[in-house]
Amino acid sequence: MVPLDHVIGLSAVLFTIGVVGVATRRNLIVMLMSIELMLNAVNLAFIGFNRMWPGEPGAIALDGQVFVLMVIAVAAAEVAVGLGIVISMFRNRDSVDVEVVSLLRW
Amino acid sequence: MTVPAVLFYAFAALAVLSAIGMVVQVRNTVASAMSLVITMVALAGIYVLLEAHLVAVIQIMVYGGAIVVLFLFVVMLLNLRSDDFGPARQRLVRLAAAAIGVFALTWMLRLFSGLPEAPPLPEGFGGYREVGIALYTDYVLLVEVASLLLTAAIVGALILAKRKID
Amino acid sequence: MVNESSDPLLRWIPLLPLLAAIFHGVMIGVVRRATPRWLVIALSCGTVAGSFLLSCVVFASLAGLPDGATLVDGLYTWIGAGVGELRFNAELRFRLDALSSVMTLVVTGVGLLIHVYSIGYMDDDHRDDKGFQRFFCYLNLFTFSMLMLVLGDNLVLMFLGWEGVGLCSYLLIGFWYSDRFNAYCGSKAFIVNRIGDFGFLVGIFLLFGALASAGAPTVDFAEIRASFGLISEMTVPAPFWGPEWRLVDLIGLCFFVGACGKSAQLPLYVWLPDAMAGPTPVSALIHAATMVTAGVYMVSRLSFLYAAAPVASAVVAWVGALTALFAATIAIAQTDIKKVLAYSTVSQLGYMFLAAGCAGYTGAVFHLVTHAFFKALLFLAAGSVILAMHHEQDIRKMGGLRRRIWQTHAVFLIGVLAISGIPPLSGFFSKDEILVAAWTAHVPGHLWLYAIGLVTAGITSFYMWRLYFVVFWGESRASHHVREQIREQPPVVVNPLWVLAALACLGGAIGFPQVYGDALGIERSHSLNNFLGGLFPVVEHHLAHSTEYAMALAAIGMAGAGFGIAYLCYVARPELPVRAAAALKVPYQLLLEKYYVDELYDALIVRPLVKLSDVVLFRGIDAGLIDGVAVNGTARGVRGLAAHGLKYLQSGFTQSYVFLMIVGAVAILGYLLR
Amino acid sequence: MLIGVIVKSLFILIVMVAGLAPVITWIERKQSAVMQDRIGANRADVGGITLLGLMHPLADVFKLLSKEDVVPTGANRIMHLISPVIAAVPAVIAFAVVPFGGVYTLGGEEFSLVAANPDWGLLYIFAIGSIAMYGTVMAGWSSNNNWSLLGGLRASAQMISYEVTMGLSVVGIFMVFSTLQLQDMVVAQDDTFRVFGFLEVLFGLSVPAWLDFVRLPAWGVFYQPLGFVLFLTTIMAENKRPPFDTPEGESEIIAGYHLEYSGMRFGLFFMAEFIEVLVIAALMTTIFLGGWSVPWLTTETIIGGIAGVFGEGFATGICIILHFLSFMLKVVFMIWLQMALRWTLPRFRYDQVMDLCWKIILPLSIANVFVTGGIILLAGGTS
Repeated sequence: MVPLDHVIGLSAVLFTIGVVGVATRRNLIVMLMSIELMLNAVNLAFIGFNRMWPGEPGAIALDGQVFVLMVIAVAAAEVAVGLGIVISMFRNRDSVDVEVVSLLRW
Repeated sequence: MTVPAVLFYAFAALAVLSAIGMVVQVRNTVASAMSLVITMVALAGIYVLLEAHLVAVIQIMVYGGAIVVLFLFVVMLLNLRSDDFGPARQRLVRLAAAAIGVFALTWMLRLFSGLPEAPPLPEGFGGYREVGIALYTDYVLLVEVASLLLTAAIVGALILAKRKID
Repeated sequence: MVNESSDPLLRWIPLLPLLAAIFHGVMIGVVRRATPRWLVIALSCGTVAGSFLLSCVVFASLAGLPDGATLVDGLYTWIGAGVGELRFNAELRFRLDALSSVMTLVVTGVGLLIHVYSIGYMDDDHRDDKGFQRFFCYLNLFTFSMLMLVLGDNLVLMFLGWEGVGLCSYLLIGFWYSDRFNAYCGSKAFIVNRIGDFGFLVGIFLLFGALASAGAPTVDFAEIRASFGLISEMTVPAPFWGPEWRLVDLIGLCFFVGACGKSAQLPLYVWLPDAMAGPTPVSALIHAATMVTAGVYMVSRLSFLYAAAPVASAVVAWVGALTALFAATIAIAQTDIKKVLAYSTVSQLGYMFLAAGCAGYTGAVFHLVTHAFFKALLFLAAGSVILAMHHEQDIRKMGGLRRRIWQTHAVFLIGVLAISGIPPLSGFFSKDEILVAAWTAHVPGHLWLYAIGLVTAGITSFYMWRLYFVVFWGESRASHHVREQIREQPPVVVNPLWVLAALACLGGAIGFPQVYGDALGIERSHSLNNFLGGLFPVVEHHLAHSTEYAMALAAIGMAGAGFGIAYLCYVARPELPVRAAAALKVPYQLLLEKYYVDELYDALIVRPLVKLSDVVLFRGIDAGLIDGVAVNGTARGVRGLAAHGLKYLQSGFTQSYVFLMIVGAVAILGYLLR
Repeated sequence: MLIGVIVKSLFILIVMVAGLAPVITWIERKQSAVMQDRIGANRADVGGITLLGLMHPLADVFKLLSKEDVVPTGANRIMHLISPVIAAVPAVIAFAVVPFGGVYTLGGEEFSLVAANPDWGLLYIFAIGSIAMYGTVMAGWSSNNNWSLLGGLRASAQMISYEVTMGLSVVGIFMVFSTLQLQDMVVAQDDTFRVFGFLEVLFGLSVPAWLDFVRLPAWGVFYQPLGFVLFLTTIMAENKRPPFDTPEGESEIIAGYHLEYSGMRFGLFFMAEFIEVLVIAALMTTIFLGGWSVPWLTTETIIGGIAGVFGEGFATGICIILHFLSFMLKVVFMIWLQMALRWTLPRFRYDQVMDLCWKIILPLSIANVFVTGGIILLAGGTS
């Protein structure tokens, strides 16, 4: 059977990679992608835990999977708006480098 | 080592490698996007192994098919050239991030070892029928809220990205 | 319970003046249009007259009842709270027994006369009707409150009346509020009364608390009297005064503080002289006849309590006596006609408390009644003198009015005779009764009390005659222009004076002492004593007729001495007082400045209090601590923190924000999964 | 179980992909020629035999193999090389789910002629479709050529939009057959229904007995006529077939994303396209035209009839052949339909394609869902 603790471990690894991606890369699009990756890691954890507690035959518990669907919906919304921002940023600054948009500071 | 376990490790390795590829890929963003797609597909494979069939398909269709294509669309539209890793100061941030990453990695792995073995599966666990029923009976409010969210996102994206026609 | 029969008429006695007051109030406040003068007069005087008639009717029916019976008229439960042991219910119920019927008669009787008098008095200086109506509204309100105080069946109603009269006195003293000094005097009267009322309240609470702890929580006088035995032995641990105080003494003292405030006794008398700032009818009604006597009524109403509290009674007696002497001495040197009468009132009240303290409650009430008559008479006469002299109150500018306003002169003379205690008039009998009570009292040092009483009687007659001679005899010292103007007042002013004069003369009859009664063959001559006898604890004192006669002669002697000296100084040798004043420079100045009591209070209490509240409370705590440290301090602190610390977090670089987020997340995760 | 799957997939690869796909190139040329009143390609011959031009596909293959494989400079080599494969492979593996035979019990052991029958069958097709999209997108981007970039952009936009409407238009079918598995759908379509039955069901009128005779095969197209039209349009658009082939619109952007491709990799793209045509035909038949079911003859009647005379085994064999033949006939018909559509309709302008998708097909498919839902509720449970 699929070793569940490794599943959660994998999700942790992916999440950390996502975090590192967001922290290090300066290209906004790659940061968005890393965030997508983090969301996917979370989805994996959800599915893993749901597989761990599927509920009795009578009452199947699918909370994890429903939640994953919701996360996907949210992720889609987030990407749509995120890329909207990227486009408008590119239009104003001709670059997607995060360092360029540092006007809002003390 | 049963077939699913082997498959799982294969997919896991693929996912991790492509994830790292995405993050490390500096020269061109489309390559990052491609590696992201590979991660998505790998994860979809793992979902199938974890008996979440509907979610796997949706993962491919939505994440793989739509979201990453959106990324590609934007990248191609904006015709971006590559960007470098930034000045030395960035190195500090990167190092710190890497350190945190490694620390979190080991620590979480240690924490989550020793989870119970997966219990037997109730019939029809991850199929589209049960998930559909769950979606539209217990979580119908969630679905409505999600639809509301998506509409808002569409409007938002439209306004943000629309060229100012004045 | 003592037998009582209900009489629905009782409620109308206080209700009538209230209705008139409400009508006036509505017309002034809400409708805001001036009502015709005749309607105002008709309403206010009519209602008080109605109350007076009702009082007489009720007095007659009470007299008919067997001894000790009372008339009761309960409307509804005013305050009903709790049940069983912890209940507190104050019924809105009127009770008419001998004492309260006498008081109602005095209040409504004298009140009616003063109402009539004030129609004339207030007429000239209030062309616009609103001031006129406002004055009568307050007067009616005052009459209502006084009747509530007197007819109230329980302590709470009495307190309601107590406060009502305090309020009305404030309103009426400060009637001409446009003049700042009047407003100041009004508020001074109100504040000093409030201090007294505080004592009164504490007394009520203590009494109720004691009764409740003894298992009979009640505020009704009858019930208190019935279950008084339960608490008479209770004691209160006195912190550093040695042995424990008897609770009853403490309650008596608290009530007496209330009485001092209201009836202007020694520590709290300062407001009465300044109360003269109000119109004269007000001084007559409130500060001579009715309100100031509330204290005496209260003490006599709670006579069973004071009888069982020797210490409290002693204090009452001594304070009364000292006040009498003290006020009398000040009155000697006063130059304002109303001030002299004010101090004389304080002094006479001192007498009443002296009697009450010596368990001569009937004497106190008798003197209260007679005093109401001749003091109201004196004030109203002074009022007509002032009117005649066009609002001139300084007696040094008066003189020689005998010929010009002979009616006022005659009436004033009767008043002076009564107050100085010349035999046939009422003053002599009531004052004599008090001196007898002082002589036979069980209070420690009662002989000294008698001596003070006697001396004060002498001083009283001296300053009254001085006033009389200075104002009416000799040449008129008024300015030429004023001198022509002096004319007698219209009948509406003078007639009530004649009525009062008659009352002052015949007042003595209602309390004709038994000792003379026997001599003249009238067996139950002291009708007042017989009437009130049942209410008060009877103190057995057997006095040989000879001593009584001797004391009477002594009193007459002192009165005559006072007359003689006054005649000598102000008629025979007018320069004598001037030389005396020059010779005794310091004491004269002391008297003139009223022993600097006001300045003393000002220095000791008012100024430090103001300074305390300003410097310590306001600047120190409010501005300094709360505003300074707490409010502005925190604001400055937050601004500082933000400027020097938090600002640098907003670096503008997304990377640093992400980094902080990660650190935060890891920290939380670390904490959660530790 | 594994052997069965291998046999079936080999069968699909050989018959369907290797066999039929090249023929489709011929069909297209021939049919378009006939439609345009010309003879079409018939020159290629092997030793004189031209077989009406059937040799041409073979000739094409050899031609493309011999062509030089050019990779433009500055292009992203790896992506440029991989993209045709990513475009072609999904088309091929889409057949796994298509049933080309019924469910038979032979010697006590039951087997169904479909390579794989996961319970989310049809969704598999959509998933594969969205992966195929990357082939075109990568091709467009990696060939370092503006026109191909534009072609790639258009392709991705078009495919994303049509993926949505493709999903929605087929929901009607899901509701009617209340399953996603294609094999179950075909089994459900394998009988007939009374035409005038709907009067009885919807309006509660009593239908005279003799009218029962008029029956139609219970095919998806009769249940979901609108669904059939919508699904056909969306899936052709998804496949970038001519009416919607703006991505490689010759007139505007030359050859679109596969501009810089030559030789066998260009062949791969073409082969992918034609396999897609086949997939579309197979899908349409399975969902709407009753798949392998013979029109008025259900499996039981066939096996029952023949088994009585020649025995069970033989009967099932005959039945399998019959089913496979009916399936192939329908597929050919659908191919013909697509070719006809291709050569009659002019190419849509790019914005028209988008409008058609979002403003016409989407509302229609949603309406279709509601109407179907209403009818199902009225009919009281799935019929």
